[in-house]
Amino acid sequence: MLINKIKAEISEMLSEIFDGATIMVGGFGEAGSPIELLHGLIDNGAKDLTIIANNAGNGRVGLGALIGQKQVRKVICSFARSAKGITFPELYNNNEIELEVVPQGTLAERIRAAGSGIPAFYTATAVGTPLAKGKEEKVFNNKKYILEEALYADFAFVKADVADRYGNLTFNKTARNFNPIMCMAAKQSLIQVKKIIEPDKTNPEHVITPGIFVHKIIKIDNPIIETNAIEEGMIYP
Amino acid sequence: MLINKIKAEISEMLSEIFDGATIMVGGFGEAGSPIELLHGLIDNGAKDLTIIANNAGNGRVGLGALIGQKQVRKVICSFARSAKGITFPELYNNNEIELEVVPQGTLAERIRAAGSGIPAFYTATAVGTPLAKGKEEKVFNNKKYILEEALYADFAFVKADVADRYGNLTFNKTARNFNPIMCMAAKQSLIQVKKIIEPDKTNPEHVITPGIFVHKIIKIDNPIIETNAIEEGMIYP
Amino acid sequence: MMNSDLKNVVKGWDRNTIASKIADDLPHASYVNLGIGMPEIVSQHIKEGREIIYHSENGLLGMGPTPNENEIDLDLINAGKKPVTILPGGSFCHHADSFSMIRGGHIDYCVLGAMEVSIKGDLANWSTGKGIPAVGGAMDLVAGAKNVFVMTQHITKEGKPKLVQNCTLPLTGAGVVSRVYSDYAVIDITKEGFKVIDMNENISIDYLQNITDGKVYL
Amino acid sequence: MMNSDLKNVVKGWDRNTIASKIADDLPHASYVNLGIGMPEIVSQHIKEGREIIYHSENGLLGMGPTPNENEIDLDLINAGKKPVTILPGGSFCHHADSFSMIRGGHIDYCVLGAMEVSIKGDLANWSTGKGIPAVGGAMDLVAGAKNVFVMTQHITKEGKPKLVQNCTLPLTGAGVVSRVYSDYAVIDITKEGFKVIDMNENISIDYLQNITDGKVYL
Repeated sequence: MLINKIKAEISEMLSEIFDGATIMVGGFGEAGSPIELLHGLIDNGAKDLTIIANNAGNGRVGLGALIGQKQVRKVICSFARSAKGITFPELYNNNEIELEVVPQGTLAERIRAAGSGIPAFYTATAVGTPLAKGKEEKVFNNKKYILEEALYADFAFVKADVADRYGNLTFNKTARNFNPIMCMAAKQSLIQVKKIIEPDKTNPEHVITPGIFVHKIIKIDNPIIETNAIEEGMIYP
Repeated sequence: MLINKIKAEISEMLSEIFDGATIMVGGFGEAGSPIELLHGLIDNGAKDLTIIANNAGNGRVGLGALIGQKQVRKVICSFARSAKGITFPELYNNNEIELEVVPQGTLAERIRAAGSGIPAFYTATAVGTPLAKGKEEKVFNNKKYILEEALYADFAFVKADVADRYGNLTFNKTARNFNPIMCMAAKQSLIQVKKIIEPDKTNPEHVITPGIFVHKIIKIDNPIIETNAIEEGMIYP
Repeated sequence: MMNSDLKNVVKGWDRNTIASKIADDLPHASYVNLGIGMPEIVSQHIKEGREIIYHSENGLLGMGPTPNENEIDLDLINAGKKPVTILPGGSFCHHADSFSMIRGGHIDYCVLGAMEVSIKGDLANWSTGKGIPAVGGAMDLVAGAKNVFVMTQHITKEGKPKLVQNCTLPLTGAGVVSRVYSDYAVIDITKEGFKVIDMNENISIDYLQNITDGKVYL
Repeated sequence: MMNSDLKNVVKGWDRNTIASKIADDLPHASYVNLGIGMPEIVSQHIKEGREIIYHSENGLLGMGPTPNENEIDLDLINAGKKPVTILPGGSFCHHADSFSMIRGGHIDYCVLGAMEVSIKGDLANWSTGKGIPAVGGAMDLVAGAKNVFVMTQHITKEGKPKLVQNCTLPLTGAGVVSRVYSDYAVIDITKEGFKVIDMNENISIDYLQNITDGKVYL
């Protein structure tokens, strides 16, 4: 028997999702955003979700669509404002969705910490600002720092470029962004990739996310391009 | 004027070294160990040094030779015992050198923390052991952790495989080890490489250490192989 | 305090003049992060013979100019989510590594916009206190970059000073700003107050004091 | 307590038998770190049809067997600094990423040697309290791996029990061991004591109790 993390159907990818789950969603803007997995989650119907991502979705596609379906209880992100954002602002202004604002670097580091066995760390970011409120403060070398806790997730939704059946991933340019660290932080990371190669074609020096951080893979060779979909007025479902 | 971090002479590489400096030395075993830079440091003669490395040197070559010259006041490492270790045991048994033992993963994480603006973090490693002595303890999710502080350095001595003039580095196989994180943690990182390429030949997807973490580079295309040198009875200087 | 009659009376430097002053202060071989918006034009004013390496928060070091229409790659964008290019010697990394560059003190200069800068170097530039709060990477940049430059209009559209004794808006960072480049002056944050190191040729120090809420000195 | 007359009276399982029992308990597709020394032979006993991925602390995932003499690459070594190979689907990473795999709970099993294991699952395997202290990655492995297996002789060369009520040597970790594989038994660490789940066919439970300092039960 050979290790093979590749699945044929989105429903198999999402078979263990549950109501109330915490889900990390990779991508920065649309680069690296796992739109097909998010649409699968709409079909799946899980609700009361907590989403950890950099943004809060655009239009009615991908994360924007999921939020529009009212499946999301809370968003933890650095930047929930967007020129093309529709669904999050609607719900937020009606107090129908919670928001935790986290500085982008602190967000990245809290995610990496979860994947690296670090329950909390000190940082200078946000010291003296409203985002430091309620956080433990400590001085090292005459400088103030605050304590930030790791951000764990049940699932990570990730879009990569190339995978092998072990789950070794590479990404395309700035579509890398949050994806590798989210794979580390989630109990189960679910990956959509454009291309699948044989393991002996994977160069061990070039792997960005090693298979140990990857649980299920599906090939989506022609994914939706968010910019185009929004321009064309796509609404999912 | 073009950015060019490549130097012609070892003495240029080491021109800012000072007595009492803290120096990180990359490598795990001999893989990735910057032997020529270490020999340059013997020629340079700086003393009272603190060395941060995984090991404490073998034979009378590289780090083993530097320690034998009594230029090192203290070693911070995970494993100072070695079948081929000569100089460290001699000095240690005579109380002529200090040792701080750090678990290997905590060592790596403390180094990365220094490079990432994290003055301290919590870890489960070493909880309940003698190495937790004097360290702050805190409970997260019903589990005990100890606080570990970042390890900073004035210089990092690193051996890489390929560099361009911007300082983008790649490594060969397990010679990667501590080298990339030490480049991040040091005020000045000094790199010996086997090969130098033009920047347009550097694949931006494959860079392991981006140039921002690199300060000076020297080409040593045929470095000493520690195993062979020790077998042949090499003693430096 | 400012006299509202002064609003727009004397025309200050235009954006390109301000950008050019900033560009002149970025040394050869420095690693620089330019904030989204007005600071982006600084890169167009770097003097011949200087090579500057631009960092973008989303894992891009060695960012190049905007691509031609036919070269756009939606997987190659900057922190403002606009298409960019990568220069030879550039590299990609993930978000934690990218912010290690910022938070670990490896970025030499960042240039950001401001709503308010206080005489103590406090910066407010992320929130008016209204609408959906969104911070992005601003707090990381001001906490981590070696030098924080602010590029801003000296007064708001409503004619209020942006350089103030105390910020009234939510802070991005406390005591973080090194230098302010406005349309009327270049000002260092010092213990003694706003130190003017360059001033618009059409105004006097009294004029500058009048549009600044906090002591300015030469 | 042990009766020293019993020393070496009954011959226990040999190393390969112990290794084979461990190998049988490593599920298909698991990520495993084998400690330097005796645990390394476990990889030779994996049942047909199971694929196990081996991790080595020095940034190697997908470690393969020892190379032939003419294939040795001194840049491709394991945590014991011995030449190894890498299998298809393997990858290299730096030390912090490699220990993220360990410390972040991504390694399913680690197999380590022991000087002492206590009835509470405390492990002592890094220091006799004499000589140059050297810990390597042992403390990270026991704190981070999902399951910590110990592979050991049941008694020391001096005839003393290694499974003890309380460790006397400096700990590697407290309450970390899941299961012990000795030459006389396979034992789970439970709240009730040393639970015997497999026992050498040539000994009785009384014999096992006699060479163990702490309650054993079936």
